[in-house]
Amino acid sequence: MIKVQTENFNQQVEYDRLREASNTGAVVTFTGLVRDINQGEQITALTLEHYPAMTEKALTEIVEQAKSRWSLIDTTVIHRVGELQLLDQIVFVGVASLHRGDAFAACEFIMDYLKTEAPFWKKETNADGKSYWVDARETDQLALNKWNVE
Amino acid sequence: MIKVQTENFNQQVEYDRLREASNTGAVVTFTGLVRDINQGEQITALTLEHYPAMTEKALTEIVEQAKSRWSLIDTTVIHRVGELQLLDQIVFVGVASLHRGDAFAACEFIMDYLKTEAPFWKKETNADGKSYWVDARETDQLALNKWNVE
Amino acid sequence: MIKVLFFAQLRDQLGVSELTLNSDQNPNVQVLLENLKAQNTGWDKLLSKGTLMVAVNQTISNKNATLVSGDEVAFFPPVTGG
Amino acid sequence: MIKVLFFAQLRDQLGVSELTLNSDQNPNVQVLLENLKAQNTGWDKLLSKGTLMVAVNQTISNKNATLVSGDEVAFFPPVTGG
Repeated sequence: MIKVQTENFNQQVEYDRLREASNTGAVVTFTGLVRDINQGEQITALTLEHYPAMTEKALTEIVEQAKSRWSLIDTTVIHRVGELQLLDQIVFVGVASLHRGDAFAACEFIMDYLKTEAPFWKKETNADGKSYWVDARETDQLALNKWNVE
Repeated sequence: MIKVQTENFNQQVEYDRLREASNTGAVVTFTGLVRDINQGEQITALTLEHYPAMTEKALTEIVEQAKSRWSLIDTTVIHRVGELQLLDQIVFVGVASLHRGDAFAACEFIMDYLKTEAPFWKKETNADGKSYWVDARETDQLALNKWNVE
Repeated sequence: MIKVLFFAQLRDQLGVSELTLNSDQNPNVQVLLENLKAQNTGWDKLLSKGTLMVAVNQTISNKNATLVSGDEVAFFPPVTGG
Repeated sequence: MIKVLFFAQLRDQLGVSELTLNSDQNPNVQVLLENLKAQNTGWDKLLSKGTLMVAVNQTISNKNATLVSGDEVAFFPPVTGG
């Protein structure tokens, strides 16, 4: 399941959906949250812009890549857009599999790709009320190296 | 937090505890479940035996190792013992961190170590009512190799 | 016609979110970029960044991608979601 | 005195879950194992498996570990939790 939405999401609901299949032995979830401090700035709010026609398509392609690499029973990706507050949930990636190795790898792979290929952009507001676009982190680009893709 | 218990646990409660800190940017959770089929057998029930004096000590040591390797804000390990049914939750590992890389690595590391060093043993009952101890999987031993320890 | 979109700080800096170009004069992404730089004062630097990303018809692409009428080309800075 | 514990299928196969040994005659895990095998018919094969795990005072250890009175030594098959 892939969703791009302004609404919040519920960890229990998403987890329960992922553990439904009777052959599921492992569920790995990742949740990204709005931190109070980012790149040295005290944050008060966050706005997520996206490229609406492309986001679901990009996420679908990333999930398909994960499915072709690992044996997965179910996957969920939810990414929020719009105005978010401190400590709000931003993104959820959940993977169900027979074995934990596949679930861990696929969940991290999806996040690493999402971070570099899915068209979302963060704009932060700091404690002084100043808004600015968040810089891409070089480490996000480097994180891709472990998956051996061009 | 480390707990060894017969009672079930709640994903939302554990997740909410892990996301409390205002500098938490990433939460990764792993949950292990009783599958319907294991090693070719149709399972109807599972009993988890443990070495009571050692289990919490072993889990604490594994978590300390993870904390010494990665920058972690909070960790939770819950392992159930006793009689479990099909689709029941067996184990929960949750890690909160500033960044996702640390959270993913630490969560998988804890599971890989738990699988080979924490004194729990599974006894399965199959569809014919026969009970037998589960064999250790060689792949669990191999999974340790990626962490470069002796 | 080719629809061109800009997102995030790139859109803010260019001051434009969307424009339409003739497909005959823009056979690929590289030429389209050169045309945009030539026709708009101040765009050269913004559209020459090595980190500039491009998507053709909502799929990550590159400057060699050929274009035909009806295509949608989007330019944006490195993504920062997740 | 040294307390010796057995778990899971090993305990089922030996038919004993716990016993107490003299610390003077069991200065380390290796000697303790040899004594157990010598003193109990049928234990040799079960306690000679390469996969046998040992914990001394609730910490994973090995056959070279020295023992003193009051120590708790546990033998068990490969763990299968998680």
